[in-house]
Amino acid sequence: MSDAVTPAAPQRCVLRVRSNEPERGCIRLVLEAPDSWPAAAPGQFVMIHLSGTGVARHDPLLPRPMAAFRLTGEGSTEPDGTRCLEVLYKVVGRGTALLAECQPGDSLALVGPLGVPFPMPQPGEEAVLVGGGTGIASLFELARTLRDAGAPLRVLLGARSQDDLMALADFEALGVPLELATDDGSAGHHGLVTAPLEPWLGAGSPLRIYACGPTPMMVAVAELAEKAGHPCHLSLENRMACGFGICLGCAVRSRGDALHLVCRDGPVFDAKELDLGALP
Amino acid sequence: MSDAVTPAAPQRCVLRVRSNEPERGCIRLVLEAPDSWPAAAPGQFVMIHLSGTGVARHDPLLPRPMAAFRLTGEGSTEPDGTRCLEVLYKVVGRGTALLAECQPGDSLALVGPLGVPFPMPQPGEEAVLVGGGTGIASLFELARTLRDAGAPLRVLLGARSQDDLMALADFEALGVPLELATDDGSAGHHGLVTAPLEPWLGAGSPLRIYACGPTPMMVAVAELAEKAGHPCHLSLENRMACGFGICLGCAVRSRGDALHLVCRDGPVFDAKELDLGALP
Amino acid sequence: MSTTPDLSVEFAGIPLRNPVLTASGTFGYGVELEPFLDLRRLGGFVAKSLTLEPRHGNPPPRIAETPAGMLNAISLENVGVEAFIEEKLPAVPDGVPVIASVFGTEIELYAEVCKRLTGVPKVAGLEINASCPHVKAGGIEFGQSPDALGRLVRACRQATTLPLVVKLSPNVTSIAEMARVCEGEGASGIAAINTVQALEVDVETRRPMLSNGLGGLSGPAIRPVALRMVWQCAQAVSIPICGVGGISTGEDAVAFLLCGATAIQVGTASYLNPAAAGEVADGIAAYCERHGVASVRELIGALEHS
Amino acid sequence: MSTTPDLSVEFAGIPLRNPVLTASGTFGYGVELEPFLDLRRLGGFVAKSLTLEPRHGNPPPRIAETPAGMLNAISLENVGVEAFIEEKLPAVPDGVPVIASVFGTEIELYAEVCKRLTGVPKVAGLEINASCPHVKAGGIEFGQSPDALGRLVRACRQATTLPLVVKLSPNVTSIAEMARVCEGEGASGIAAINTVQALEVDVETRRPMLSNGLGGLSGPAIRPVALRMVWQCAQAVSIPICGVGGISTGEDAVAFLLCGATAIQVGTASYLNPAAAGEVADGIAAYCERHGVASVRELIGALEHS
Ligand SMILES: Cc1cc2nc3c(=O)[nH]c(=O)nc-3n(C[C@H](O)[C@H](O)[C@H](O)COP(=O)(O)OP(=O)(O)OC[C@H]3O[C@@H](n4cnc5c(N)ncnc54)[C@H](O)[C@@H]3O)c2cc1C
Ligand SMILES: Cc1cc2nc3c(=O)[nH]c(=O)nc-3n(C[C@H](O)[C@H](O)[C@H](O)COP(=O)(O)OP(=O)(O)OC[C@H]3O[C@@H](n4cnc5c(N)ncnc54)[C@H](O)[C@@H]3O)c2cc1C
Ligand SMILES: Cc1cc2nc3c(=O)[nH]c(=O)nc-3n(C[C@H](O)[C@H](O)[C@H](O)COP(=O)(O)O)c2cc1C
Ligand SMILES: Cc1cc2nc3c(=O)[nH]c(=O)nc-3n(C[C@H](O)[C@H](O)[C@H](O)COP(=O)(O)O)c2cc1C
Ligand code: FES
Ligand code: FES
Repeated sequence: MSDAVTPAAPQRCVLRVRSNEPERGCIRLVLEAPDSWPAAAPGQFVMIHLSGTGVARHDPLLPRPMAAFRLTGEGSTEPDGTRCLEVLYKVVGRGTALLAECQPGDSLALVGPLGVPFPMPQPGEEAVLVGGGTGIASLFELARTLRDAGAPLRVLLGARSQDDLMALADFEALGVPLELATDDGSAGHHGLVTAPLEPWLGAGSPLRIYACGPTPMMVAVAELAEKAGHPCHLSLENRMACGFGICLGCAVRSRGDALHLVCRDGPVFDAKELDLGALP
Repeated sequence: MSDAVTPAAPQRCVLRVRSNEPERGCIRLVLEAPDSWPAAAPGQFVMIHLSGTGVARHDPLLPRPMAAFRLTGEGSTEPDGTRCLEVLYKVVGRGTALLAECQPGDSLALVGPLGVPFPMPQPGEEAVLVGGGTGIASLFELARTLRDAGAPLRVLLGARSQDDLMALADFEALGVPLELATDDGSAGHHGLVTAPLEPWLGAGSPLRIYACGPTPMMVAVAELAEKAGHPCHLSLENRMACGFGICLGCAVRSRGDALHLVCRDGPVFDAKELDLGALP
Repeated sequence: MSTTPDLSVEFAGIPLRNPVLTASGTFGYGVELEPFLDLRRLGGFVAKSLTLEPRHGNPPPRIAETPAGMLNAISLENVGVEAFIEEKLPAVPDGVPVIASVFGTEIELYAEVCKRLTGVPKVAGLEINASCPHVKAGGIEFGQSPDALGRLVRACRQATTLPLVVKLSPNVTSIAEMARVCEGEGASGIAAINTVQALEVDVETRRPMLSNGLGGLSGPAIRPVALRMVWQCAQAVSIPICGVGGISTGEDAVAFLLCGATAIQVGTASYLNPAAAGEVADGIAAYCERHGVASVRELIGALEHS
Repeated sequence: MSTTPDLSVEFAGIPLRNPVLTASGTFGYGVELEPFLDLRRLGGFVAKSLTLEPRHGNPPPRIAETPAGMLNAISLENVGVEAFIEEKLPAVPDGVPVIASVFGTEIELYAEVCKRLTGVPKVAGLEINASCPHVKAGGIEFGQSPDALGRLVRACRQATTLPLVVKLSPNVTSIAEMARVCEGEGASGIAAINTVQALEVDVETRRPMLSNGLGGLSGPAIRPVALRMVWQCAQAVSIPICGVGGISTGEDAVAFLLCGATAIQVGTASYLNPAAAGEVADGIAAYCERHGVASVRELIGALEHS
């Protein structure tokens, strides 16, 4: 494998909700995607507008960014083979609580796919994917793409407890090497996901680290990776208003004190570019 | 019959939507009413809040007033005998368009029953109910109550065309004397609903007129009734913010230049009290 | 585990059971809400603004909906101060502090109403409505000119011994300056904000939605503006502040307390939910319990800001 | 039956295909929206405010959601006037009038930027941002003091021959007075309004939602306030007015035209729907067709009001 996929041009589209059911660690939103809806590259996201598509409501006003978890369809997991976009989310505030109220048959306006995808590993590198919390959703397409390409990878997932481990069954179904860590020890290592990461870092073989999750976790992963001299890519989850580079609301500071837009220059960044101490 | 029913104290309650289906001239919203939900007296209304009952949305902000069309249940028309509040409405703007998007299983917050009901006819008086447009909904409970009491009544309903005649089947099922008028002549008299009214006014027997509908129709009815010397009650449909007398938003001017609140002193008024020229 | 939090505060010298009052003009004369809400769950209530003589207000339409807000131009319709004292006050349950709101088209008329209300049982304080944005002669000038506001507060201060709260208009360049004027003239407290002057148009009829043309914007839409102004007043003066504007939950109320308000008022929210003010009080208590706050007074001005 | 309505207007001497511009700071430098919207469907676009030197703006968080609105404190981050001319302008399609927005922390810096932009191809006019509410030194003073505003407009007027639009702050007691000052100093037009100064608090962390503390409120929540201010400006001056604030549909835009605006700007709505400005233009056309309006110019100031 080598370079990143060239991402498709983003679109605005109204998608029908097929299902929106709670499962382990998250709610799985399945949206029926028209054929024109572009496939997202690993690490890309969509903006989901929460105010319906019929009569406009102005509250809540802003759309919410969500990783494009997976596009099914061509080789779909849906029983009837419909092309579907899946999004996995946790209820953390008002917007996600409203999303959870959506019923099959409702329509949602989406803009996407957006953002710069994960760069692929260089030949000879092993990919190590480290996910925590809702960040797990951003890593699945990367894992699937690498697996399909036969590239070496391993996946480490962390959460508060085993009930919080979103997408676990999906990763298991991929059949990739998988290690877990939970704060309460209910699944895998007892403690932070950095614990199972450390042994690999020093193993000597060239690695490329990909991390998405809570800021403290990403900072810890980035620091370990830097110390061990492995390239490391972080996918950030900032508050966003637009998602496509016009509000400048999602800026993060780089080490050279420049500002980058998470939605346009990211969400995936080389950890070395970022001022880790200034992440929100 | 003599005096009006003493209205029940209003409540705020969350009701489940059982169905919300378009039919001739309107949409019929059927809400499951808990046993504690008070029966409305003829002419009373409810305030329906449109922003859901889960996560609060602030847009649209204000509830909408709607006649309590009918409470089924004890002797219900619902197949399973559930106690249900029915509301019949037309989509005229944003609020009613959002109401039309409600699905079975959704919940709506209601305040009611509110307002002063229709006074009953005096012994010896025949009731003449004149309804137009959405005003038809406000008259059904009055017709039913009078029919059940064996009181003499006749009902005149007007609309643009026969497809706009809401609640027609309900009135027909009551088996009361019914005359229709449509602007396009597609049902009943060709023209205004005042045309079939006029012959009765001069017939010599004591009448009591009840009207609800567009302002020009009510003004015309009130003027005819006054000329013929019959008491006349109008049910007004003003914009409202609260529905229970605290915002003073729904004021109308009386002939003596006093102001009355439609929600608290009405919606039913003696036509003689109102400054008909100042109705909104 | 946690004991019940202490919600009591003292606002402008008036002891309140909890920081939740109702906003003038949005709670009638206190009794209309009885079927829905026991007034004794609240800190107190502010009555509809009173003038010396009864007032009729504007012809309909007087209200319109806007995104997350509403416009009104009721224009201070009220029963007049005499009828309030004779007919409305007796119905208010005992033990509920009443703050009477005072309005006039001239300074002398304000002072007259203040005098008349002084010593009347149940009236715990006065709120000077210096800020009604849609009365053509009157409030707007007092509320928008520091000089006129100063003269108004001085006259009212001399007319009464009751706690004197001044309710400010948001339609000014610097609300802090207006608050300082009030403090300088001996006001006991500030209420901020009244409605924001606004206009809504019906494009089908090409007319304003309100008969009056302009109206006052209230509701959640203005909450962040009210919060900013309360914070600015709190930085500017040391008399207590009552926060008003778009409050509909306990969390909304807590935000105002953190910004420096000692008490808050629930307005428009009562229209959508007649029990709103009671639910706001419950919500503040729940917040305190969740965060281990023993007394709501710990929250006042506790915003952390670099 | 009906012929296609004529949507063209002339604003501040700039001929526009239709009255729809995009608001400064909400449309990037014009090219970011290309996947969603052909710029040639619009009357033109107003670019992000430019300063003489590039500016970084505030640390995150810079935005927060409010009821029917949002807060921002981007603090005028921009590439600087040189980079705009060299790197951004060339990418704008031909035939789309560009209005460059100008900002500075001192009057001389504003004038410098105006000079630099004069004569640059594609730049059809300048908009002076006299109204950024969250830059500590700068905009707020110019926009809130008639004297300072007068001096600013005079200096800019002398620095350029281009049409000069002044964008006003809503955070003032009388926007009509500010508009008159601009007209007196030779401004070609007024844009109203910029964001309303506001504050939002996270009660869980007890901190403001924005790193900057205060921010500017935009979106549908402020539309009725913007509409009132446009109407007041239109009553006060005879130079043309561009309405800004919460516009997201053709009907919203028509309301501003009726209140006296010659053109309008779409801001926050583009964040939710990148094609919003195009849809607003289509919506105006549809309104005109539905109401038999041959030229959109018939709507300007056509509000019926007793
Ligand atoms: C590129 C990207 C991809 C994402 N993918 C996913 C995903 O696949 N699944 C998922 O569950 N979540 C994902 N998120 C996070 C998701 O956007 C937020 O959880 C959501 O916006 C919160 O909205 P809310 O209204 O429920 O919370 P709010 O009420 O807005 O906020 C609740 C809390 O969440 C914080 N918050 C608000 N917005 C964000 C945000 N964008 N990111 C993180 N915290 C936020 C607030 O500061 C607050 O503490 C992603 C974010 C980004 C930027
Ligand atoms: C006591 C009472 C009982 C009512 N009963 C019924 C009923 O049983 N069925 C029914 O369909 N309607 C009824 N109405 C009318 C109903 O309340 C309005 O149609 C509704 O509020 C319009 O809301 P909207 O958001 O769809 O329209 P908006 O967008 O608010 O307005 C659309 C148009 O309707 C007008 N309008 C707004 N509010 C009202 C109002 N309250 N009454 C009349 N016109 C209004 C507006 O001026 C505008 O022209 C009743 C009104 C009252 C006061
Ligand atoms: C219909 C209505 C009538 C009002 N009447 C008065 C009044 O008489 N006196 C007054 O000081 N404020 C009056 N107000 C303003 C409110 O007290 C309050 O300051 C404002 O509505 C903001 O608070 P809210 O957003 O919670 O409603 C009125 C507000 C509304 C909506
Ligand atoms: C994120 C953001 C950035 C903005 N940046 C600028 C700016 O650089 N210059 C300016 O004059 N106005 C700026 N504005 C204000 C808008 O141009 C507009 O006046 C305001 O948002 C109201 O319009 P709206 O409600 O349609 O967004 C900005 C607004 C937002 C939301
Ligand atoms: S979210 Fe708007 S620029 Fe990134
Ligand atoms: S609707 Fe509020 S007083 Fe009648």
